[in-house]
Amino acid sequence: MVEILTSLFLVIGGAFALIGSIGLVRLPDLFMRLHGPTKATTVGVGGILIASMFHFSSRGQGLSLHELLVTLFLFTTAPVSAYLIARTALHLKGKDVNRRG
Amino acid sequence: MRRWLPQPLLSLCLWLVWLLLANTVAFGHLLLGGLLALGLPLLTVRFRPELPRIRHAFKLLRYLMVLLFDIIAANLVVARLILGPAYQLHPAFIRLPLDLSNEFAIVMLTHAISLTPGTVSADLSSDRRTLLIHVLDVEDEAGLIARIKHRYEQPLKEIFEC
Amino acid sequence: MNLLSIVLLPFLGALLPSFAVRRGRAVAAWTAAIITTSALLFALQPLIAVFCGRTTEVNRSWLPQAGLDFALRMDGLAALFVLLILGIGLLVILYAHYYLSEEDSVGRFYGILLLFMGSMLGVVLSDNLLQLLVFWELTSLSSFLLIGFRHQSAEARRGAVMALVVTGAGGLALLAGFLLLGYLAGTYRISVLLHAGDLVRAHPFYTPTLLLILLGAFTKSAQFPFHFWLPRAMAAPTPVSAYLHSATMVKAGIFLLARLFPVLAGTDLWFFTVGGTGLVTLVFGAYTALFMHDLKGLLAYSTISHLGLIVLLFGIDTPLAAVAGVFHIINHATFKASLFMAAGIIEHETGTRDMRLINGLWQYLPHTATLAMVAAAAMAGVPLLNGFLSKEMFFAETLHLAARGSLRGLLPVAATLAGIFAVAYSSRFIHDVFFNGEPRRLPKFPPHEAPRFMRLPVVILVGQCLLVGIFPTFTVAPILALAAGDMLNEPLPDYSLAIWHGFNTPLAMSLVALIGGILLYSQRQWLFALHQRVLPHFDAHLLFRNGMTLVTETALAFTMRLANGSLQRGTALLLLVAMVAVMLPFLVGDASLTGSLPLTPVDGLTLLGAVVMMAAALITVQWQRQRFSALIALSVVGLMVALTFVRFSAPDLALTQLAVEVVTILLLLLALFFLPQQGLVESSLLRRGRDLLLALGVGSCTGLLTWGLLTRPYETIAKYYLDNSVSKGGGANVVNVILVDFRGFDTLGEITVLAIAAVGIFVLLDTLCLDAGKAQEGQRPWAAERHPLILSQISRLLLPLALMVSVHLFLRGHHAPGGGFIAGLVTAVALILQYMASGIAWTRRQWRLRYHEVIAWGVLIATATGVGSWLFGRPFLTSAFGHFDLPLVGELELASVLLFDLGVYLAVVGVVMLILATLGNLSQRCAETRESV
Amino acid sequence: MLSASVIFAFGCIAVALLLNFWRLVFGPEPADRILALDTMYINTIALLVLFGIHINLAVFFEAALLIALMGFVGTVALCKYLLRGDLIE
Amino acid sequence: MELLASLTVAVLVTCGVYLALRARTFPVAVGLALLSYAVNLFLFFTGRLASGVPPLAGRTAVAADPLPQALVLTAIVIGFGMTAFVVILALRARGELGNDHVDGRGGKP
Amino acid sequence: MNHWIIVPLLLPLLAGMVNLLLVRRGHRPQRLVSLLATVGLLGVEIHLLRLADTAGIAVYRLGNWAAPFGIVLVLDRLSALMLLTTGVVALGSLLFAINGDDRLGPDFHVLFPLQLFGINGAFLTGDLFNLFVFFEILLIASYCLALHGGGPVRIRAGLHYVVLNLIGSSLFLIAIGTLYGVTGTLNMADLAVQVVASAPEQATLLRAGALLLLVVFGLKAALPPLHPWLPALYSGVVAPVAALFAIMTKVGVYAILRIYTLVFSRQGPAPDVAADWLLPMALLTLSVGAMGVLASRRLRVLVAYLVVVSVGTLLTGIAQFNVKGVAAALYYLPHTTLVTAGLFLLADLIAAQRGESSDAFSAGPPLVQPNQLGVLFFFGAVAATGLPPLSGFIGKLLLLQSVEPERTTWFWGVVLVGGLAGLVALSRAGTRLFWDTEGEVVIRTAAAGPGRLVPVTLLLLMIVAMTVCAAPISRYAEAAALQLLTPRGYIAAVLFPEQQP
Ligand code: NA
Ligand code: NA
Repeated sequence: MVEILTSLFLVIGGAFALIGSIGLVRLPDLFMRLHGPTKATTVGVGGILIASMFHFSSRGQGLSLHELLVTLFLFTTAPVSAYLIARTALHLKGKDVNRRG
Repeated sequence: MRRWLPQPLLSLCLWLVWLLLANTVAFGHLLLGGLLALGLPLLTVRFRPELPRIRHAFKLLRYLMVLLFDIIAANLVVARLILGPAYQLHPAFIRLPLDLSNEFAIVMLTHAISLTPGTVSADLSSDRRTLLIHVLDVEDEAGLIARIKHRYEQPLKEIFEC
Repeated sequence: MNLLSIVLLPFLGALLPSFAVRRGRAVAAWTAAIITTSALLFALQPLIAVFCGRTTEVNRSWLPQAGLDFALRMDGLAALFVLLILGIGLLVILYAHYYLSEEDSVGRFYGILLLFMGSMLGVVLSDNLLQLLVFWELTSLSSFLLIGFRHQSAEARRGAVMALVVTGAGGLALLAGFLLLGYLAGTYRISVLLHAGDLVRAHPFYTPTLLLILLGAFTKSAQFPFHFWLPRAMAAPTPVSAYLHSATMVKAGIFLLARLFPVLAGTDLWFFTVGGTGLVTLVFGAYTALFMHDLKGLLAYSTISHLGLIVLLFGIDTPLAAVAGVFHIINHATFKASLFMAAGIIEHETGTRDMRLINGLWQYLPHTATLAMVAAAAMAGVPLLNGFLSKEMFFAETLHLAARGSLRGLLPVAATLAGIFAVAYSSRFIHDVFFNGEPRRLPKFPPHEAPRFMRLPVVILVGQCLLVGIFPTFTVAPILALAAGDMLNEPLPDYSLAIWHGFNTPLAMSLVALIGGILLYSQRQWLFALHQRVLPHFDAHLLFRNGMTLVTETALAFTMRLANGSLQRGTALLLLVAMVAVMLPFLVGDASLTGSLPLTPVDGLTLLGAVVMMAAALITVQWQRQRFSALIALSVVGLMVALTFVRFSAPDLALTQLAVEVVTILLLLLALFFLPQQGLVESSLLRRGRDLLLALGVGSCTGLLTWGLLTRPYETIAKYYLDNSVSKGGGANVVNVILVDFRGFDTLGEITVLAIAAVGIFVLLDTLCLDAGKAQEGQRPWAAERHPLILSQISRLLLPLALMVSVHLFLRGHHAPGGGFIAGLVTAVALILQYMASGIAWTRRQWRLRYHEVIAWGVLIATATGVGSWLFGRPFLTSAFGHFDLPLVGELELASVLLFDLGVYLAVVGVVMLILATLGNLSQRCAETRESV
Repeated sequence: MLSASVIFAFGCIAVALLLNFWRLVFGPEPADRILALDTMYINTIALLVLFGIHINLAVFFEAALLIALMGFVGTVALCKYLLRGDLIE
Repeated sequence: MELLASLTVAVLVTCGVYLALRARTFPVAVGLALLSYAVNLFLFFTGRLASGVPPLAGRTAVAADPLPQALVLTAIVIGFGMTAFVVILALRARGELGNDHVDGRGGKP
Repeated sequence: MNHWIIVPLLLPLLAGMVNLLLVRRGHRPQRLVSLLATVGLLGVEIHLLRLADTAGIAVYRLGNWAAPFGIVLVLDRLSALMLLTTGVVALGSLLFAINGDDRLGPDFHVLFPLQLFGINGAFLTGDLFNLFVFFEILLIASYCLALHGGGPVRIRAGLHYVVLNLIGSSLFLIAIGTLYGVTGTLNMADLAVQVVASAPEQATLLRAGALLLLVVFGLKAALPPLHPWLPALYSGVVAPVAALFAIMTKVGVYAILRIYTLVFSRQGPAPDVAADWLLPMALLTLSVGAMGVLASRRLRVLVAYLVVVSVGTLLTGIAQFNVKGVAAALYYLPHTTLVTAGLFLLADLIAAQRGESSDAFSAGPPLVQPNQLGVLFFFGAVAATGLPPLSGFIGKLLLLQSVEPERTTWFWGVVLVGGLAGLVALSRAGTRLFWDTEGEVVIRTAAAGPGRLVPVTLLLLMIVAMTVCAAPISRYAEAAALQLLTPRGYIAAVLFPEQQP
C-alpha cells in the first residue's frame, strides 16, 4: 500500500517537475515561462518529497515528516523568486509598473 | 506574557519546525524545540515581519484549504496549457487594484496569486495600491479580477481585519 | 699573548680617535700614534725572540670544523713586515696630522687607518690560511674606506669601488685557492703547510691552486693586467697613498708570494706565470710612469713597476733572487713612502699635482726638494742609496739566469730597459718638479715650506735610504737575513751586501740604465709626442669600466626580461613548470599510469551531471566577457560539484559546497558592481592559443593523475577513523569527528585562515572608495525600488526559520551531516538575506554585532577548548564526551568538541558577515564620504 | 514497482535538468537564465531526494533544505543585481 | 566512471587555468574559483569512487574513505577565504590603479 | 608530553585574537600584547632549542591521537633552529614597527602574531596536510601584511603574489592528493615508511607528486623562473614586514629540506627524486639572484634580490644531501635571514633621510645620520656579501668546504662569482647612498631615533654573535644535519614512541 502510494507520488512528482521544465523551454516569452517553475515544478518536487516521506516512514523507524519542511519552504519562496524574476524582466524591458503608472 | 512570548503563533510554528527538523517527538527534542521556539523569536524579535493580529483562525484555516485545492488545480491547468499548443494562449498583464492595507496581507495575496492557476504576481506599485499580474491565458479579464478579489483578497481582509 | 695584542690593539682602538677628536685634532692623532706605539711595544718581545732565532706562536680555536683557527705566528718574514707596517704607520700618522685639512673628519680617518693597520698586521702574522684570508679581505675593505675617504669627489668614489672590486675578486679567487691548498696539504696551518711543498706540487690540482692564489696575489699587488686600480686609488689622501702603496696594501700580495714560496715555487709554471707577470709589469709600469703628468700617477706607475720587479725576482725562483726580492721590499717601502709624502707636501703647498704646472719648486721648498731628490735617486737606483743595492742584485740574478744557458737571455735586456725608464721617470720627477723654469698658474702661489714635523717623517725615511745604501751590513742585514731565511724555509745562500762588487756586468747594466735614462729624459719632447700619437695605448682601466658596464647592462636586460612585471607570464610559467613536473615521471623510465583496479560502469544520471558540469565550465569560459552570465554558469558548476559529492557519498561536502558556492556568488556579484560589466577581447589569437594549450596541458596532467589514482588500489589509514569514530571520538559522522577531533588542529588553522582573510578584507575595503556609477555608464538606470516589500517580508519570516535550521545542523553535526561550519554559513546567509532584502541601515538598526569580536571569540573559544585539555593533563585539543541520564529528558550527550564547534560556528558567521557586510557597505560609505567632502 | 517509479522519476528529473540547462545556455535574457538556474536548483532537490530513496539512506534531507535556501538566496541576489546593481544598500 | 571522473577534473582544471591566464582581474578570480572547485574534486577522488556509502558509522557495512572528505572540507573553506580575498584585492586594485588589468596597465574598461 | 612544544603556536594565535578584540582600543594595548607575545615566544624558542639539542626528537600528539591518525608536532633540531631564527627576526621587526609603521592600518598587530603562528606551525607540524594549512595561514597573513599601508605599488605586487600563490596552493593540494591516493596516509613519518615500502608501479605517481611539491616549495622559496614576485613584493612592502618576510622564503627552503630528507629519501621506488634537480636549480637561483643584485637601481630591490641569492646559496648546501652541505646551509640560514631582515629595515631608514631620492642609487642629499647608518650599512653589506670576518664568510666557507674539490668547478665558481656580484653591487650602492651627496640635509626630522636604530643594530649584532660563536652553532648545525639525514630517528619518534628510551 505504502509502496503504491510512494510510487504514485514519485510518478506524479517526476511528471510535474518535467512538465514545469518543458514549459520553461517551450513557452515563447519569459513571463509565460515563469508559470512552469512556480507551479508545476514546486508541486513536482513536493510530490517527490511526499513520496520520500512515505518511503522513510514505512521503514519502522517512526514517522519521517521532515520532508514537509522542504515543501513548505519551497511554497514560501517560489512566489518570491518568481516575483523578483518578473520584476527583473520588466525592469530590463523598461516596463516597471511604477514608471508606467 | 508579551515580553517573553511576543509572537505565540511564530513560536508555535518554530516549535513544529523543530520537531520536523529533528524528525522525532522524543521528550528531549520537545523540550529543546520549545526552548528554541521561545528563544529564537526573542533573539530575532526586531527582525520579525510586521505580522498583523489574526482575528479569525478558523477563516485562516479555510483559506488555506481553498488555496491548497487551487494549487493542485492550478497545476493541472498549467500542465494542460504547457503541453497544449502554445499559439492558442493569450498571455496578458493585468492590473489588480488592491484593497488590502496590511503589508503582510499583501504579501500573502501575491503568494496566493502566484501559486494559483495561470497567474503570477509580477510587480507591486510603490504605493501598494496596484498589483501587476501576468496571466498565461486570459479570456475574461474582469472576471479574473473578481475571482481573485472574492476568493483570496476578501478572506484575507477578514482574517487580518484590515 | 703579545702577538694577539699587536693585532687586536688597532682594531680595538679604531673607535677611539672618533671620540678623541672631540678634544681636538691633535688628540686624535696622538691617540692613533699611541695605539700604534703600543702595538710596537707589544711587538718588541716577539721581535727579540725572532732575532734570537725563535718564533712566537698563538693559537686560539675559532671554528675547528672548518679548519679556521685564530693562529698567529711571528717569524723573520712576519717580523720584517710588522716593523714596516708599524714603523711607516707611525710616520704616516704624524704626517697625516699636518696633511689633513679642517674639513676632513680626522677621527674617522685615524679610525679606518688603524683598522687597516690591524688588518695588515693580521695578514702578515697569520698562521692559518683561512684566517689570513679574513685579514686579507679586511685590508681590502678598510682600504676601500681610505681611498674613498674624500667621498665628495667622484674620482675617489670610483677609485674606491674599483680597488675593492678588483682586490675583492682576487680575494675570492684566493679563497678558492686556499681551500684547494688546504685540501691538498690536509691542513690550513701555514707553519705545517710550509713543509708540504712536494706533496702540493705533485698533485694534479697544483695548477688550479697556484693560479687561483696568484690571481689573489697579483690583483692585490697590482700586477699587469690587474694594475689599473692602483693609479685610480691615488684619489685617496696622500698619507693613505704613502701607506698603502709603499709598505702595506700592495705588499700584501708580495708577502703572500713570499709566505707560500716554499710550497708553491719551484715549478716551471711558477717561473713562467710569476716571472712573466713580474717582467711585463716591471717594463710596462716603468714605461707608463714616464708619461704621467700627475705627480702621484708617476709614483703609482713606478710602484707598479717596482712591484713587478719584486714579483719577477720571486718568479726567478732562486734563493738569491728571493733575498733580492725581500731586500727590495724594504727599500721600496722606504723610498716610495718618502716620495709620496713629498708629493703630498707639494700638492698641499701648490694645490695641484700636475707636473706641467709645477716647476722650479727648488726655490720655494728647498728642504722638501732635497729630500725628494734623494728619495727619487734611490728609486732610480743611484749608488750609495738603498735602491741601488737591491737593483744591482736584481740585475745579477737576471744575468745568473741567462748564464744558465736557457732561452731566457731576454731577461737582462728587459731589466736594463726597465732600469732606463726608471731613471728617466725619476729624472722627470726631479727635474720637472723642482727645476724646469718657473711655476705656471698654480692654484696656490707662492708655495711655502711645509711645517717641520710634517717633513720629519720624510727625513727619517730618506735617512734610512741613505743609511741602508751606505752601511747595508750594519743596518738592514740582520732582518733581511731573518726574513729571507724564513721566507725560503731553508738555509740562505751566500750573498754580500757590499756597495762595491768590482766592475761587473750588473754594474755595467746600472750604468747603462743611468746614462740611458738621463738621455731618454733629455729627449722627452719627441718621445712624448711619439707616445701620444703613435704608440698604442693599452688602458686596462677603460677595459675594466666597459666590462663592468657591459656586465651591469647585461644583468639589467636579463633581469628585466625575467621579471617584466607581467602576472600573466608569471602564472603561465608556474603552470608550465608544474605541468613539466607532473609529466616528467611519465616520460622517463618504466612509467605506469593505469592501475589494476577494475573500472566501474557509468550510469546515465552521473553522465548527465558530468556533462552538465563540464558544459557549464566551458560556458563560463565562453561567457567570460559577459561577466554576469559567467557567474550564472559558475553557479551551475558549483551546484554540479555539490551533486557529485552527494553521488559519491559525501553529504557533508555537499552541504558545505552548496553554502560556500552561494556565498562565493554573492561575493562576486557584490564585487562585480564595482568592476566593468563587460570584458573586451584583448589578447591576440596567438596568446589565446598558447593559453589554451597550456590550460589543456595542465588539465590533462590533472586528469591523468586522477585516472592513475582512481584505477589503483591503496591502503589507507581511514579504517582507523571508521572503526574508532564512535568509540573514541563519540560521533557517528566520521568526517565531522575527523574535523573536530582527529584532525581538529586543521580546523583551528582553517578558521584562523578565514579570520585573517576577513580582517585583511576589512582593511582593504575600509579605506577604499570606488566609483561604481562609472562602470554603469551608458546603461539603463537602476530600478527605483530598493527593497521590494514581498522580499523583505518573506526574508524576515525566514530568519528565525533559518536560525532553527542552523541550530539543528550544528547540534547533529557530530552524528549526521552538518556541523558548526555549515551551521555558521546558514546563519550568515540568512543574515545576509536580511541585508539584501531590507538594507544595511534597517538591519543595523535591528541587530548591531561587532563581527570582529565575533570572529575573535570564535577562534578563542575553539582554542580555549583545546587548552582546556591541559587541565586534565592531556595534550592540546584532546576531546572528552559523556552520556548523562537526566530525569524526563532521557539520555543527554555532551562532548567537548561541541564547544570547539561552537567556536567554528562563531568564527564562520563573523567572517562571512564581516566580508559581505563590509563589501555591501562600500557604496554607501563612499557616497557618505563624498558628500562630507 | 518502487524501483521502476524511481527510475521513471529519475528520468523525468534528468530530462528536466537538461531542459533547464538548455534554457540557461540559450537565455536569451539574463532573467531567463536566472529562472533556469532557479528551476535547476528546485529540480536538484527532487534529484537528491530521489537518490536518497534509491540508496535507501535518509541523509539528504539537510542537503535538500540547504539547496532550497541557497537557491532562493542565489536567485534573490542575481535579481537584485540586475535590478539595483548593489546587492546590499 | 573513472574515466568520466578524470575527464571532469581535466575539463574543470582546463577552464580554470584558461581563465586564470586572462588579463583582467574578474575572469582571473572566476578562474581561480573554478580551479579550486576542480582541485577539491580531485582531492575528493583520491578517496576513490564510492556509491551510496557515506561515512556515517553504523549506517552501512562499508563506508567511503572519510579522510579525503575531511581534507576537501578544509580545502573548500580555505579556498573560499582565498577567493574572497583575491576578489576584494581586485576591487582594491581597481581603486588604486584605476583599471582592472592584472598588471594595473591602463586599458579601456 | 611536553606542552612547551605547542606554545610557539598558541601564544601568537592568542595574541592575534586578543588584538582583534582590542582593535577599537587603539595601538597601545595591541603593541603591548604583540611585544609580550614576541618576547615570550623568543624565550620559549630558546628553551625549545636547548631541549631539541639535548633531549632528542620530541613529539606532541594533538588531541592525544597517535600518529599517523592524528596530527603531531615534531620538534627536532631543525625545527627548533627555524623557530628561534623566526623569533629573533620577529622581535627585530616588531620593535621597528612599533615606531609608527604599525599605525598605517588597524590590523598590523592582529596579523603580525598570526603570521608567526603560520610560520611556526609550518616548522613544527609533522603532517603534510597540516603543513598545507599552515602554509595557507602564513600566506593569507602575508597577503594582508604585504598590503599594509596600501598604495598602487604594493597593491599591484600584492595582487600578483596572491594570484600566484593561490595557484600554488592548488598545486600543493594536487600533490598532497596524489601522495595520499598512493600511500593512504598524510603523516610525514608514515609517508616516509609507505614511500619506501611502496610497489614499483607506484613510483611514477610518487615521483609526480614529489616533483609537484618541489614546484610548490620552489614558488615559496622563489626559485627561478618562479622568482619575479619576490623582488616586486619585498621591495615595496613596509620595512618591518619586509624584514619579517626574510624568513618566508626560508619556509620554502625548510619544506624542501624536510620533505626530501624525510619522505623522499634515498630508499624506495622514488629515490633522490629532487636531488638531481636541486643543485642545478640552486646554482641557477644564485646566478639569477646575482644578476638581479647587479641590475638593481634601488636598495630595497637589491636587498630583495639578495634574498633570492641567499635562497640559492642555501640550496647549494642542501642539494648535496650530505652532513657537511646541510650543516653549512643550516649555519648560513639564520645568518642570511638576519642580515636581509636588518638590511630591509636599514634601507627604510636610509630612504627616509634622502627625501626625493629615497633609496635610489642616484646622487642625493646627505643623510641626517651618515655615521650611524653608514656603520650599520657597512656591517650589513659585509655580512651579506659573505666577506670576512662576519658569519656570511663562515657560512660560505663551510659551504665551499662541503663540496669535494673534485666536483667543484661550477659550484665554487657560481658561489664565488655570486659573492662578487654582491660585492660590486653593494659597494656601488654604498658609495652612491652615503658618499655621492650634494646640497644640504633635507629632512632633519627623518633622523632615526633609538627605537628604530636599536632593532637594526640588534639584528646585526646577532651576526656578530653568530661569528664569534661559530663553533657551537656549526656544531649544532652538524648535529641537525645528521638528524635530518638519518630519518630513522624521526620516524621512530613519531610512529613508535613507546620504543623510545
Ligand atoms: Na496564480
Ligand atoms: Na551595497
